[in-house]
Amino acid sequence: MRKIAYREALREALREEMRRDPTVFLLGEDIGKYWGGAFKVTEGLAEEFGEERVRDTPISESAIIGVGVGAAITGMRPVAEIMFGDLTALAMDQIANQAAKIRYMFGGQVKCPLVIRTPFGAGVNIAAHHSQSLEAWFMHVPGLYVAVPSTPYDAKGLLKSAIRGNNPVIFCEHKLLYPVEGEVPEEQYTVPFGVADIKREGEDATIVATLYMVHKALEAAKTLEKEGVSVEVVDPRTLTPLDKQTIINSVKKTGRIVIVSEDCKTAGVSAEIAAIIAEEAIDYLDAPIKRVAEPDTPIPFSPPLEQYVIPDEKAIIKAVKEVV
Amino acid sequence: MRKIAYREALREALREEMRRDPTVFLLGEDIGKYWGGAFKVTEGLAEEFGEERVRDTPISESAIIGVGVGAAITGMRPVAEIMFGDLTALAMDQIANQAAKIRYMFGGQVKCPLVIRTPFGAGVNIAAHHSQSLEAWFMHVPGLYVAVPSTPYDAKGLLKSAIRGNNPVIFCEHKLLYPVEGEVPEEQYTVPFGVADIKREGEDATIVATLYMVHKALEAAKTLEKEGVSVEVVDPRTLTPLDKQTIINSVKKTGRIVIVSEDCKTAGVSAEIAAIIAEEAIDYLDAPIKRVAEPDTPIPFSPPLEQYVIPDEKAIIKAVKEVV
Amino acid sequence: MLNLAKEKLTEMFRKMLEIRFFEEKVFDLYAQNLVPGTIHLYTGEEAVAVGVCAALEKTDYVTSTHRGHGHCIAKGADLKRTMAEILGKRTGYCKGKGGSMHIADFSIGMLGATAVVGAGMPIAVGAGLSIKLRKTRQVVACFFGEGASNQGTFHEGINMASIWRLPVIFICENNLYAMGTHQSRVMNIENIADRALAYGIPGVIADGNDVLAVYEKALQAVERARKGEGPTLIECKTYRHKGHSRVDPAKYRPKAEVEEWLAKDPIKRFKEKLLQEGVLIQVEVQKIEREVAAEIEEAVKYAMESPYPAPEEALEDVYA
Amino acid sequence: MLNLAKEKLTEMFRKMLEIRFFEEKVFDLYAQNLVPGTIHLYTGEEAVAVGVCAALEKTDYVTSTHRGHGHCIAKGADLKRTMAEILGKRTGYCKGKGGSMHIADFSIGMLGATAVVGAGMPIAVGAGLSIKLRKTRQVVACFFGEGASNQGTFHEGINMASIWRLPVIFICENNLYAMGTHQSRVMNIENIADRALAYGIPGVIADGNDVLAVYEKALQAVERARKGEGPTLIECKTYRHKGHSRVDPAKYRPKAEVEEWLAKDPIKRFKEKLLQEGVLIQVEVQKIEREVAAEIEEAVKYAMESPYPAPEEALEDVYA
Ligand SMILES: Cc1ncc(C[n+]2csc(CCOP(=O)(O)OP(=O)(O)O)c2C)c(N)n1
Ligand SMILES: Cc1ncc(C[n+]2csc(CCOP(=O)(O)OP(=O)(O)O)c2C)c(N)n1
Ligand SMILES: [Mg+2]
Ligand SMILES: [Mg+2]
Repeated sequence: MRKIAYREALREALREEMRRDPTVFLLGEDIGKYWGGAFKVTEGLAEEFGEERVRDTPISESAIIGVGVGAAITGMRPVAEIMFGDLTALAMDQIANQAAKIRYMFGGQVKCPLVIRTPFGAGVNIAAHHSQSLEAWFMHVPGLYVAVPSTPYDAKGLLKSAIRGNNPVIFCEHKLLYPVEGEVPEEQYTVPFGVADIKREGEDATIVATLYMVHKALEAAKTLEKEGVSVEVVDPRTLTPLDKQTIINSVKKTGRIVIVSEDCKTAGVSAEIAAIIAEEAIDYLDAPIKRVAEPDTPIPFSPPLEQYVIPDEKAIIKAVKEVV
Repeated sequence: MRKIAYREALREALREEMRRDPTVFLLGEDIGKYWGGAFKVTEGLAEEFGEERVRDTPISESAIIGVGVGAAITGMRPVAEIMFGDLTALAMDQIANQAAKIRYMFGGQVKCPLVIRTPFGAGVNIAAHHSQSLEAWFMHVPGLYVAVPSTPYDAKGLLKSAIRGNNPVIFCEHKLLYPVEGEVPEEQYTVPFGVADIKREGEDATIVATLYMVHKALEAAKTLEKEGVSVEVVDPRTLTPLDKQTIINSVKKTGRIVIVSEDCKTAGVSAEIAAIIAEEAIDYLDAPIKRVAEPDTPIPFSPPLEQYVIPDEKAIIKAVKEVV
Repeated sequence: MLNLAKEKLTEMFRKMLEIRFFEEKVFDLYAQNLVPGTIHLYTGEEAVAVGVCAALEKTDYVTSTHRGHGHCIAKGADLKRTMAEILGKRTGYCKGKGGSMHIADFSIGMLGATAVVGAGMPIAVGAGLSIKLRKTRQVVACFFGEGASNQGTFHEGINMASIWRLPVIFICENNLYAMGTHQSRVMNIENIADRALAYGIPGVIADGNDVLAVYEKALQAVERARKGEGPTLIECKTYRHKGHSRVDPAKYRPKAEVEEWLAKDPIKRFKEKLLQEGVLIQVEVQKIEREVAAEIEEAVKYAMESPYPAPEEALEDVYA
Repeated sequence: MLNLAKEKLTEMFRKMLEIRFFEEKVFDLYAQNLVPGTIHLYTGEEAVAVGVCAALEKTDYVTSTHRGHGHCIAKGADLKRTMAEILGKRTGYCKGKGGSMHIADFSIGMLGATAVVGAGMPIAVGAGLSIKLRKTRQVVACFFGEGASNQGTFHEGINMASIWRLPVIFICENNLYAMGTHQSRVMNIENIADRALAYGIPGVIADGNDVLAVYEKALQAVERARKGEGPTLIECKTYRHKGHSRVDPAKYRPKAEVEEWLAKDPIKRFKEKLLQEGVLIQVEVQKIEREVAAEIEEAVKYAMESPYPAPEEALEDVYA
């Protein structure tokens, strides 16, 4: 099968959906023909669809999302880009109080099919304001869906589902994934929300990982295999809805779980997954649950500091060894 | 000992600290002499300290916090009030990206002693935009402290510690607690951060609860006692720093834990506490961990709906019975 | 403006009365402890919502605020379902999930009220963008208070509407106070309308207690919007008769000021004008008043007799 | 303005050169892959930071942005520690935790740069409030781009500074672009200075490539601020010589426009003026240029030779 980069897979999803449905449009800072998006995801789309549908905005994150909400509840399917995930903090009211709650507050009268694309993640030395992973904030907001694709295939399929769906979605991308290539079929497809993907089967321990951490988990699994430890890697692909069953089934099989997540450990993604296991599958466990995550610090700038805080293969291997 | 309301305890803390330290000042919407704060916490303080130090602001939540940051890093000790906890979403960048990170980003050059007081919690039928409990968002932000006082005594002592401390604090109050009375000594005292309080001792199960849920947990414990179940109620008092040891020690003793938190269940406060136990104290458990929290919905307006989503004594009793 | 059709003028008068009587009833019910939560009454500001909505068509949109009952009624919402929502009933517009601060009726273009001050502004702009992209001739009227004009969303929202020439009419209901805070204490300018200069759009001032004055300005703005010439900011100078919410006695307002404004009661003024100019005669006015009072009674009865939602309904409507 | 003391003028010239040479060196180092992350050079805008900071005293404050090297240097930051920070070294101002977008030096009133566009504005206002409450005679200069003027924080921040008459000078560095976005595409007005009207404060325009013009406007604003008369918004029209960041070739800018602005190079202009007016003679200029170049070399050497922080230091400085 042909291989394309994550960035291109996203662009294909946008292009296909824009061709299919005239109500789909994009808005965000510098996503248009003068720049093509800070990470070039939208490159070429303004040329094809025009500046009305690939709409550059002022630097006004809160209004970008608010405008998305207003358009979504009046018949459009906006895809908003927030240039860096850290900047969702500026739009948190529009995301969590307006987009997520508008259907509920109004008793189900309206749907809000707004997709918010944004890149999270550290690793390129751009420090505390451009490197966070904030998925957990959004998991805590009922009314939102949260997608966390780790491969080009998932990125394309999930983005298409997000755009076609009828709910607001925080579509979390990862800076380091944009150039990563993977198999993506030529023919159209979608990936459903709420269905985890077992990225690697194994017997001795389960690793649940998301986004860039899936790749580190897979590397760790390879290394561990050589040492005789067989690891299953489960990628939830969406955090809301979360496919608990696939995770629990894996734990039933392996009796061990390590949760790997790039966000700060406390009250992060890994906490929720750990809590689910502790509530619903504790009897299958043969060892404590382990979380591998960033320590509770902002992301530092200098390369040795930044590398120190990002969970790596070594940390994952160490955690797995502690439980098997 | 004399009894005063939670609201008055907070006011006393503010008054004592403002008398003690001229750098302490208050800012927020309608906190001054024309209103005294939406929940009347600051009533009378403008009269004593003047409008310069009890400063009414425009409706500009983001700037209220930003101004607090700017004042805090230049020698003042601002106490900002955000009228409703839900509205912290408007100031999330200033809270999480600026206040929390400014010390770290600048390599420890500066401290940011900013206290942000805000009421969370449901129960007074003011619907989805005025009723949330969002403590978990802030637990996930390194650089912030998070206080969650459940009694007038703790409220006063923790607020004084918050103001004297050198870090930004989200000081979470609860709407239903304001009129609740409790013993508060006449003489000055502080309550340290990071020290849990065992609000009731017991042998058979541990309940960890915060804010208004502490009171519901205590009621549940009383009822359970009559049925022969002895429950220990641990109140962490601050979520960051979190006194893990006291919680773990209690679990060592009882072998059972129910975590009660008013926020939405997924990725909430109870998830983190459950994860800590699952990582560090799983061997002491004789039953699965239980979380009692709000379901993953916005807070509805109508009384029967709202009462349905708020965790109540019955739900706590049911959870305890499931584990003992 | 009195050369408008009698029908139109009568309808405007009737709507103003509906709002007034409705709000007085809500106040009564509140005093009897029958309204859960809080309420923000529109009494005294009727000319604004009615003047603006009279310039709109049914398919046009409005966005509303915590003080939203008047916007709903003026846009044509059903009184029964509005009252039922305020009482938290199953038959309310939002099945009891929204309450006083969150009423919407998408069937009449009422896109709903947000209780986060200022948060409706970018949402209105988004509806305007949607109109432009869908190429309909709709317009959006976005209501907000003078207090809201200090929020970042005001700035970001109006700027976007301006650069994209969107069909949005920004209606600032300047009632001088945001809770207990007088305008002069939170902004260094006299007229919110002047803020329009920062976005390169027209800013106009209307006597917010004169329904025809509001109507006239709104109509001009609507025409401009429909022609694709972009947004207008209209500041309506008005006053709320009651406190900010619930039990607020509004002691922060000087007595003379209150009296001055009560004397400018928009309904009294409009009624007098209609009578003076012979548009309506006294018996017609009385008939309308009786009819509206009866309508409101009916709405109250409907709302009171309606059931509460079943508790488990709390779990519905989170996702589509 | 040339009646300023020679010493002052020379110092301004020297600072501008420091910034220029510093940035050119950063660009070189970046090209050699020695600068981690991204960079936003100040080249071309030197007259703004230097003109403003020349009007400040050491105890005054500045707040800065992602494009902050120039603000640091103009306010008197140590070149060595600034360069070391940009290279991520232990000896940098922030021990390597901040990098190019987050440099601060509290000892000289440089309150630091935020990389969230516009976020520094309320922080500057808070510093202004602190000055007022502590009753010192300090002022704050708050730098931000024209792109940032569309953020809600601009609106909320300036409004608060105005109502409280705080000693804050808002310096809009209007370099016409925010990344690839020309001002005309994101606002419907010509001059950011006009936005001052929305807050009831003076808004003035300065030629941002003329250091003395900037200095003059800044000095007036500083005087006003020190007298307790409140904030001023100064828009400095300028241009960045390079792309927005890193490898941006800035193809979105018309060639003629770039050339026009390069011809208005603030350093060239100031140098010519100083020579023409006989403030400096050629050999003096050359001496300064040599000295500054040597200083920068020294800074680079210092930074290059400095150690990286130990990895575990990442865990320090989270809490005080
Ligand atoms: C963002 C936000 N801040 C504060 C509040 C609390 N609050 C509710 S209404 C109100 C005053 C609003 O004033 P204005 O915009 O003038 O509208 P008015 O009530 O006068 O109609 C405030 C402060 C809120 N709901 N949302
Ligand atoms: C809130 C926010 N939005 C977007 C970005 C990404 N970004 C960084 S610099 C920049 C352009 C800023 O333009 P301007 O304010 O004019 O400053 P200039 O770069 O021209 O000096 C953008 C969009 C950011 N860092 N913060
Ligand atoms: Mg008002
Ligand atoms: Mg710019």
